[in-house]
Parts: sequence; C-alpha cells; structure tokens
Amino acid sequence: MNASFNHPVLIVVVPLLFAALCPIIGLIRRSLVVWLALFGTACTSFLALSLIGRVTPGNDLSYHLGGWEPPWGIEIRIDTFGLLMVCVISTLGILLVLYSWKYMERELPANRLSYYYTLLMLIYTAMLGFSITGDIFNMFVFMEIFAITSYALVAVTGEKRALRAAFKYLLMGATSSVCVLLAITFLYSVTGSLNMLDISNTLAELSPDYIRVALAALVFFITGFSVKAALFPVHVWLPEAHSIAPSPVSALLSALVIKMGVFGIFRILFTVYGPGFANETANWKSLNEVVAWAAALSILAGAAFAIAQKDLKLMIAYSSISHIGYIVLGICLLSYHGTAGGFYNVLAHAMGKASFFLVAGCFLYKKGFRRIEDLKGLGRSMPISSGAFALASLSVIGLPPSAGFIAKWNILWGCLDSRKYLFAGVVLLGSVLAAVYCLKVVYYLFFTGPRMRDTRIEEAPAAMYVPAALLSLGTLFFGIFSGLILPSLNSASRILMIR
Amino acid sequence: MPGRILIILFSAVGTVFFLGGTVGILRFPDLYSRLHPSTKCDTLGACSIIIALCLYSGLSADTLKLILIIFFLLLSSATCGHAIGRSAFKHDIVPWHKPGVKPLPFEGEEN
Amino acid sequence: MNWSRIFQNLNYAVSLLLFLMGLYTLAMKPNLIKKIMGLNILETSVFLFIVSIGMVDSGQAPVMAHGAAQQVVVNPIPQALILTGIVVAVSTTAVSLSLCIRIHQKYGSLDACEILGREVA
Amino acid sequence: MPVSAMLFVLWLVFTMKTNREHLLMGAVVSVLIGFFTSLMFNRKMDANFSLKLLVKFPLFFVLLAWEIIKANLDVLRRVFAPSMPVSPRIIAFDSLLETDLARVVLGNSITLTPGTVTIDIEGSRFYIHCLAEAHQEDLLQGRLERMVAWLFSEGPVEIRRLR
Amino acid sequence: MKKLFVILALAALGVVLLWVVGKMPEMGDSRTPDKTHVVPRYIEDGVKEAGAENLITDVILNYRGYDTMGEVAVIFSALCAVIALLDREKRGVSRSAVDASQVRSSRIVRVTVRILFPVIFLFAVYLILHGENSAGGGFQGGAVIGASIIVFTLVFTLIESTRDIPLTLRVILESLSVLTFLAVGFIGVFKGVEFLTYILPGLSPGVAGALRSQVFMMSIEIAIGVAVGAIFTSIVFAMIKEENFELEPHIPEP
Amino acid sequence: MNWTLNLVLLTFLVGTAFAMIMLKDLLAAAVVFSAYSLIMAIMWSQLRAPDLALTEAAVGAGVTTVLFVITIFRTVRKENR
Amino acid sequence: MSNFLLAVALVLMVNAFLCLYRAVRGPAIQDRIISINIVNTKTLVVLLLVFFVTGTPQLYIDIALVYALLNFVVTVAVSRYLEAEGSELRRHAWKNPDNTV
Repeated sequence: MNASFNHPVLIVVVPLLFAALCPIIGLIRRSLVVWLALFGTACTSFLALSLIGRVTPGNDLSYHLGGWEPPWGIEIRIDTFGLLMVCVISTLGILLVLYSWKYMERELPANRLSYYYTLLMLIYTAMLGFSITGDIFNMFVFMEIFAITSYALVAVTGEKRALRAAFKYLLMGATSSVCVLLAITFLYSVTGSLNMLDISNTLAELSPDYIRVALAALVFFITGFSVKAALFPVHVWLPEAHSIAPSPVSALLSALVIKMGVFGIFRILFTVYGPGFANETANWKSLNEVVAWAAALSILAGAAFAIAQKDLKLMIAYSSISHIGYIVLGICLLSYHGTAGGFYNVLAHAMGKASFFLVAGCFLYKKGFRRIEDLKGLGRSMPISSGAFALASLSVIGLPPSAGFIAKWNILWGCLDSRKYLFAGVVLLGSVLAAVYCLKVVYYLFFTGPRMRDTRIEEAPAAMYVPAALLSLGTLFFGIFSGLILPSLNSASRILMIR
Repeated sequence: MPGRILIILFSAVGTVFFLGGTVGILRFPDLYSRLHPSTKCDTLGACSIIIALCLYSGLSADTLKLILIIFFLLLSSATCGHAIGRSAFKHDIVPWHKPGVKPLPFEGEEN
Repeated sequence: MNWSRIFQNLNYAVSLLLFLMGLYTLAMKPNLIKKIMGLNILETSVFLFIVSIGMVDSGQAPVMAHGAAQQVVVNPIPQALILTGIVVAVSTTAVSLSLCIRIHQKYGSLDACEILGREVA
Repeated sequence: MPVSAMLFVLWLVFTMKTNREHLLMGAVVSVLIGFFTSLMFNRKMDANFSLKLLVKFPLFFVLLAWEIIKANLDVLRRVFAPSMPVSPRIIAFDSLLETDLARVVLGNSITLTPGTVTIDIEGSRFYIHCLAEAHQEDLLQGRLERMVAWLFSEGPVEIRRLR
Repeated sequence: MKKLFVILALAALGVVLLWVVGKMPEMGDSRTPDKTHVVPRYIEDGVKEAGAENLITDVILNYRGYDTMGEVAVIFSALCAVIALLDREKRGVSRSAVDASQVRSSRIVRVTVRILFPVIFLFAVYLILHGENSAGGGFQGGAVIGASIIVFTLVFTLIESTRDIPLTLRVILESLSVLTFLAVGFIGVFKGVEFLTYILPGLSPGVAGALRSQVFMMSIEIAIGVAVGAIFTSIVFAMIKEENFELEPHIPEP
Repeated sequence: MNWTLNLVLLTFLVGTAFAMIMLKDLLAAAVVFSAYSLIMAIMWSQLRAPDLALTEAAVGAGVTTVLFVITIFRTVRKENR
Repeated sequence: MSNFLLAVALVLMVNAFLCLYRAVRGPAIQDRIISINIVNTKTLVVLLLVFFVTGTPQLYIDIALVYALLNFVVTVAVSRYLEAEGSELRRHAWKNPDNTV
C-alpha cells in the first residue's frame, strides 16, 4: 500500500474540496478565489499526471471506494482512455482558470466571481469523475453535475441571448439525461448490476429473452449521450450555447464537455456492451454503423455550416460539431487504428479548439470584435494571439506537423482498414472544408488590412494569450512527438477489439 | 365485537363526510360557499377516519402520532380556508347572493 | 399481446404513458414553465419505472427491524438510486426556474415562440 | 424555554423511544430549536404560553369539537338537500378580544364552526362569510367569543364568564 | 399539422417501447435478474456489514456513498447555478409581476406559522437523526427544514428572514455537506485504506463494524440535512428577492 | 400491492398529469403538480419505498411547488396560447 | 377488516377524482386551490389507510405527518401571493400597510 494508493479518487475529490472552499474564501477575500482555483487545478493535474506510469494497456487501475468490492460497491477504473481524458481535462483546467482570471473580471460583477470559480471547479470534478468511474449510475450522477454546471456557465453573464441558449441547452440536456436514466433502468432490469465490467460479463451470456431490452438500453444510451456530444441530428443546442457563452466557458464546453458525451458513447459501446455482446447478435454492429453514419453527417454538416458563418465564435462552434463527428467516427469504425485516432483527436481537438476560443476571447476582450470581417489586419496588432490561431488551425485542418494530422491520419487508416471507403472520403472532404473556414480567418488576420508600420502592438493581457499560445504549441508538440501517446492508445484499442 | 363496529362506524361516517365535501365542492354556487365544505367536512372526515385507524391499531405508539396528525390537520385546514378566503376577498371576488335576498353591505362598510 | 400480462405490469405501461406525456409537453407546449413541468413528469415517470422493477409481490419495505427473521424484502437498490434521482430532478428544476426568471426579465415573455423566433424548441 | 419544553414533549411523541441517548438528543435538539425560534421571532414567542392555558386547552378543545361536529352535520344537510338551502353573505363585527393569539384562535374556531369562515381580520374587526342566515345569528350571539375569552382569561368582564 | 406529426411520432415511440417492455422481467417477480445477482448480499448482510437497519441508508451512505457524494455535489452546484444566475449587487425597482413584500399577510396565518414553525423544524431534525432505523435521512430532513424556512419567508417578509439567517452562516452551512463528506472520506485515506471507508481515528480497521459505521453515517446525515436546508433556503431567497433587482429595459426583442 | 387501488392510483396519476398539461393557468398547473407528487408519494408507499415517499412528499409539497409558485409570480400567470 | 379499509380508500380516491373536476373547471384560481386542498387531505387519509392495511404503519406514519405539516405550505404560498396580487389590484393596501396588522 504505497503513498499513491489513493490517487485515483483524489483526482475527483480534490477539485470538489476546492469547489466547496471557494465560496467560503470568497466571503473573506474575493481576490483569493482565483489563486485557490489555480492551486486546486494544479494539484489535480499533478495527481492525474502522476498516474501515467501506473496504467498500461490491458492493465487497468481499479480502486474500490469504501473498500467494497466491485459489484456491490462503486469501482473507479482507469484505463488508458480514461487516463488520457483525465490528463487532458486537468491540464486544460489550469490554463482555463488562468485565462478566466482577467477575462471574467470584466464579464461578471465581483460578487458572482467566486461562484463562477466554484462552478468551474465543480465541472472539473464532474468530468474527471465521469471519465474514470466504472459504474454506470455513478456516471449518470457525474453527468448531471457537469450538465447543471454547464447550463449555468453558459448563462452566467446574464446576457439576453445567452439565457436563451442556456435554456435550449437545458431542455435538450435534461431530456437526454432522462434518456440515459431510462437506459440504465432497462439495463439494470436485465442484468441486475450497475458495475460496467459486471454488466459486460452478464451481457455476454444474456438469456435471449432479454436481448431486446438490452438493445433498447443501448439505443437510449446512445441517444442520450449523442445529445450531450452534439452529434448531427441533435446538435441544435450547441452553436448558440458555445458561441454566446464567455470565451473560457466556450473553450471548456467545446474542448471538454462535449467530449464527455463522446466518451459516454465509447464507454457504453465498448466497455459495457463490447464485441462480446456482438457475438450474440448482429445488432450491435449495425448500431455502430448507424452511429458512424451520424458522425459522418456531423463532419460534413458541421464543416459546411462553419463555412457559412460570419461570426467567429459561431464558426468555431460549428467546427466543433465537425470534429466531434471525427472522434465518433473513429471510435465506431471497429478498427483499432480508428479508435486510437479518435482518441488522439480528443487530445488534438481539445487543444486546438480551446486555443481557437481563447484567441477569439482575446479579440473580443481587446477589440470587441466578433465578426470575421472585423479581424482585418489584426495579425499585426495582436501577433501572439493571431499566431496561436494560425498554429492551432493547422491542427484543426489536419496538416502534417500537428496533432490533428496524426489523429486524422489514424482515422483514415481505420476507414481503410475496415474497408469503409466512403467514410475515408468523408474524412478527407471534412479536412478540405475545415481548410476553407480556417484559412479564411487566417487570411483576414494576416493578409488584409493596414500595413505593418501603421499599427501598434496591442496584445491582450499575458494571462490570456499565454494559455492560448501554450495550447497551440501543444498541438505542434503532440504532432511531432506522437510516439509518446499513440502506441499505448493503439495497443489499448487492440485489446478492446479482441475482447 | 364492539371494536369492529366502532371502526366501521367511524370510517363510514368519515366517508360520508368526505362525500359531503366533494358534493359541496361540486354543487355550491360560489367560491366562498365552497370554502365551507372544504374546511369543515373534509377535516372532520379525515379526523373520524383517523380515529377509526386509532381503534384499528389499538393503543400503540402510533396512536399519539395519529392524534398529532388530527391536531395539525385542524390547525392547517382552518388556516388554509382562511387564507384562501382572504385572498379571494383581496381580489374583490364578489360573493354570490340568492336572487331573492337583499345583499348585505359588502366589505362591512356599514353595519 | 397478452392482456393479463399488461395488467400485471400496469406500472410499466403507465410510466411509459407518462413518459410520452412528458415528452409531448416538452415538445409542444410553448410556455417555458410548462416545459419544465413536462420535464418533471418525464423524470417522475422514469423513477416510477425503475422502482416498479424492484418490486416484489408481498415483499416488505427494506427496513430491517431489530432481530427480525428473514423476510421477503423489495429490492433496495432502485430506491437508493431514485433518491439520488429526485435530488437531481429538484436541482434541475431550480436551475431552470431561475433561468426562466431571468429570461422573463430580459424578454418580457416566457413564450418559446416569441423568444426563439418562429421555431418551437 | 416553554417552547423548548413543548418541543421536548413532541420529540418524545415523534421518537417513541426512551433510551438515554434519545432523551439526551431530544433535550439538546429541543433547546437548540427553541433558541433558534426565539431568535427568528424576536423572543415574542414565550409570552403567550402559560400553565393555565395548558390545562384549559383540552377542555376548550372538547367544546370546540362538539361545535365542529354540529357544524359539519349542518353543512352536510345543506349540501345534500336537493334545494340547497344556502344564502351566503359576508358580515363584519368587532371583537372585544385584545391579544393576537386570542383573536387568531377565535378566527380559526369561527372557520371550523357552523357555516362560517373567517375571511379577514383587520384590527379588531372580523369579516366573516356565513353560509345562511341562521349561522349569522348564531355567530353574533358571541358564544365562541366568550369561550375564547375564557380560555385566555382576558377581555371585558361581561364576556369573560363562560355562558 | 405539427401537432399531429408529433403525436404520431410519440405514438410510434410508445408502441416500440411497449414492444420492448413486453420482454422485460415481470413486475413483482422475485426471481428476476436484478433481485438475484447483486442484491442478496445487501439484504442478508447489509445490517451487519454497513450498520444501519434501513437498507436504503446502508446503500446510499455506505455501499454507494460515492454516489451520494455526487448527489451532494449536484445540489451544491444547483445552488451555485441559481446564485450565479440571480444574485445581483445593484439595487433597483422590482420588475416582478407581483410585489409581495408590500403586503403583510393575514394575522391568522402569521400566528399559525409561528406555532407550526418550531414543530416542523423539530420534525425535520427528527427525520435527519432517524434515517438509520426508519424512513428518513439527511436529504428528506433538509427538504423539510427548507420548506419550513420557505413558509416563514413567505409569510413574514424576506427582510425579516434574511436578517436572522446571515449570509456568512448560510454560505458556510452550504459548503458544510461537501466538506463533511470529504472529511469523513479523508479519515480513511489518512488511515491508509480506501476513500469513504468508515474507520475511527483511534481504532484499527475491522473493529466494531456497525457502531463505527453509524457514527460516520450519522455525521454525514446531519451535515447533509443542515446543508440541504441551507441550500433550499438560499435558493428560495435568491428567487424571491424582490427589492434587489437592477432596473433593466423591458423591451421585447423585435 | 392491491391491484384495484393500484389501478385507481395510476389513473389518478395520469389524470393529474393530463390536467397539469392542459391547464392554461400556470398557477393552477403548479397547484395540480403538488397533488401529482402527493399521489406519486402514495405510489411509492404502495411500492414499499418509504424513503422515496417521504422525499417526494417533502420535496413535492414543500419545495418544488413553492419554487414553481414563486417563479410564476415573478413572471407570468397565464399561458399565452 | 383490511378489505373494508381498502374499500374506504378506494371510495376516497374516487371522491378525489371528482374533486379534480373542480380543479380543472373552477373559474377562479382559488377554486382550484380549494379542490386541490381537498384532494390532498383525502390523499393523506388514503395514505394512512394504505399503511395500516400494509401492516407496518410505524415506517410510514412519518410520511403522513410530513403531509399534515406541509400540506398548508403550498396553500399559504399561493394565497399569500394572490393576496399581494389582489392588493396590487386595489392599490390601497400598501398605501397604509399597517391596516392589516
């Protein structure tokens, strides 16, 4: 029993602790809350990164809460994918809190700032808990936490359209939560367990009477989670909510929260049901096909809508739909390259999209510009932000030295692997469309407007452009050093497919 | 067995009172008069059925709680009736009068 | 379809009916507060469903008295889950209602058609 | 403190246990809640309770119960009669009772007794809704008012005597 | 037209669901998978292992205590959400449709609330403290506390109520539930066992199971009760607040 | 679990839900909602779930409905259409 | 005996169903509140009957107590706001707020 024995649960508990402390500290000194939140996220990310050596593919880290063994108690189970999510969330968390420091000071009255940070810490708690839990009802509980907090975070400025967007989000999100609960009900009624592995074992030898119910549960799970992930037919809440929310919140929602929906789909399709269930019935595979089609449609629709937008943040939001499509497509290809690529895209998109939104926030903060046309020549007056945008757009498009390239390359490989050439075409077309909308912005930033001499450099505060720049450098880093993560993702996916 | 008869009696009486409350709610002409069956008949119906239950369970630990329920029911239903009536009064909802009867001064302007 | 079986599992059928009614309210009623009520119906219907699953005929409530002999007890797990579920429902309702208040302050209306333009979300 | 004592009795009724821990818990809880309540109500609470009231109250309750039963039978008769013999009206009268609590008890008793519902109290003036003329006369005889005056030992001497 | 379409779609969904439910385990059957797979252990050993006679309390506070921590976090986040949405510093004229602070409520209601308030409160405390051996528990008791204070606030005005429950105290009480949960969990962590394992600081693991659990469960229940009461109170205060709204233009969007 | 009572309760549940959906007056719908949750509480006790019944009673009668009422008075009383 | 009590509960539920008519129909909001109040009282009694028939009343009787205590919360809340609305209509109560005290 070594010192890091309790780290899995501490990842969830530490941000919760800081969330509870935030309002109390806020009463004493409001300016301290930011530092508290920063410290909390730093601790969390230290804990998360310290787990890296301990989880290897096929060798999950299991932690029994309260000392009750799994089917009876709740289990925390960290596999490679969960570990990836945890590291991404907690590392991005620090940067987003740092960014919020200056940005939110202007957006919110002082008395609500401490509650903003509380909500931020709570949403981290929920996402971390969601990623590493091994229990479906526990997953639902954490899903509700991040759902409620994200409704509030969208509307936190109290702006007119933000409220509308938040309400729309709330109605769809709450309905999807009910769908998930109903699915849990169905699944519980035929398996009698809530632990994922236990359910998976039970499903493999399910009595044929209950196959129908289990499939209904699967359908409801996927419906519910795809609303949270904003897949194509049910994406309608996303553009408004993500574009109107304050920029760090947009970055949070786009980079992390919708990934939770994807992760939910992944967990249900592979950890809970999995190929073992597929041996009983062909339905699992055909459902995978359906989801993959929805994902392909989201890739195209998201990119097409993004091209049509005039508003920068709205464009980025639609681009998120497209990228969620990539991730889900990769996961649903049933080829280990695809799954690894999908998860690599989680990393790449989290950094790239967060960088996009943060840069958009910088523009908004400094100049008050939202429209793409207004950005003319901003590349000269705000070089660091614009540079970060350009760098991140490499990753979003999927051009070679960036992480996005590695991700899309692997997804493409997966498509070819499983002989779905149509999907391969979709992936390529999506990249071309992404190039159109990203390069339009880059063009406006750097190749139009007044000449270099006429402009002074007016950069946003360092606390704002540093996170953005770091994130876009990160996309480059993980593009070049893809060997750090990709092999273990590959082998973990391979194990997943064999099981 | 006298206990049984008492229980049946009490619950029957309670049911009749409840029925009276329902019919009163449905039949009476206006809001204020509907207050009467709702506050009185219902409360007494509930009380008598609860007394029947007291008898049914015999003298046990629950009896005191049942009596407490009766007490709270009386208090709260009287208060509720008053509160509803007062809100209607504040809303200037004019009470219904029998066609032949000369209406009394409303709001007690003179009496 | 066997009628006696439906009658036995009436709770399932009714919670499905309530589920559909909640969905209908959520989709069709323009008023936001009405939508929230629909959401509540929706949630309650699922709660009813899962607790009905845990029911055992002639079972007792899962509270063991001191030194009681082994008795038939209904399944405590769904009840524990729904306890959490009710809390979640209340929280969602509180958040959505405060959103309603703010929306009314800004828009002067709670009608989804007026707020969202032509479409009814 | 009287509040706390009452609460302790209620606690006993709630728990139905007489272990030492439970009694101790009850004592602590009721003292705390008594303190909290007096804080919330600015210590106005304690003035109204006295031991005499505690003795008189059950008697009053019995009398009231009889009135309630009469009231119910009367309303029941009017409800079920095919012709529905009601002619509702609102009347106002001034009560001679002085304290808040007494007026409130009177108001609630009026609500619970024959064909009358208290609509409003403004100062000493009561607005009563009567279901029929008989109820109005019954009320204005002031029997209930005397009962309440007896219960709280207040008001002018002529109404303080019970009947 | 749209209505008809939606109704048809819902009917189709209903038929499909009925088709699915037709294959579900019968209601009331005691041999269904959910009652034979995991649950028997709870029923047979729950009281011995976990310490409370109420199996539901066992499940939510001991076997699945982590879920309950999540539940507490849910309600805490709801509170933060409501406050972040509604709390305003600027003063201004109320824009609500009805301004209830201008009218005092009826005296009968006031006195009744005055009588019933301590009783409801006491009952709430009773519910909190007796979650182990009968129905009740922290959340229910907290809800009743919240309801009692809500009634108080509605009948007396908000100013009278907020004066008596100061903001600072409320904020601390609200965080209390989460903090207590974490404290209880961390006791286990510091003793070198899993989070939320109920171990007393003085005792080594494995001694006097039921009693030990009861101490922890009781403290968690009390903390949840107090905090839920405070949270509901704060939510209602935030929603009711009439005189603290900034004056905003009230023009509907064209 | 008495099937007649169960049937009546379920009918009532659907009836109150229907009334809640159909009423144009939101305040009335909120008040009906309290009745709905009380019926739900009886359902819970029928299903041998005393804890749930208690929660539903406390929350439905005490908190949710009051939240609805407060919101309705802060916003609008009547549904437009 | 228990069958008789169940029959009483059934009759009460049917009664309550009739009351729902007034809740749907009632012209004024107060009518609806009255009828819902009646429904709630009946529900409470039915609850008690069900408990006693079930055989373990000590578990459930707290629920009835919660009802009895909280039954009037909703009514008081609604009527309180209705009063305020009414006085808003009449515009006299708040000019001299002391007259109702």
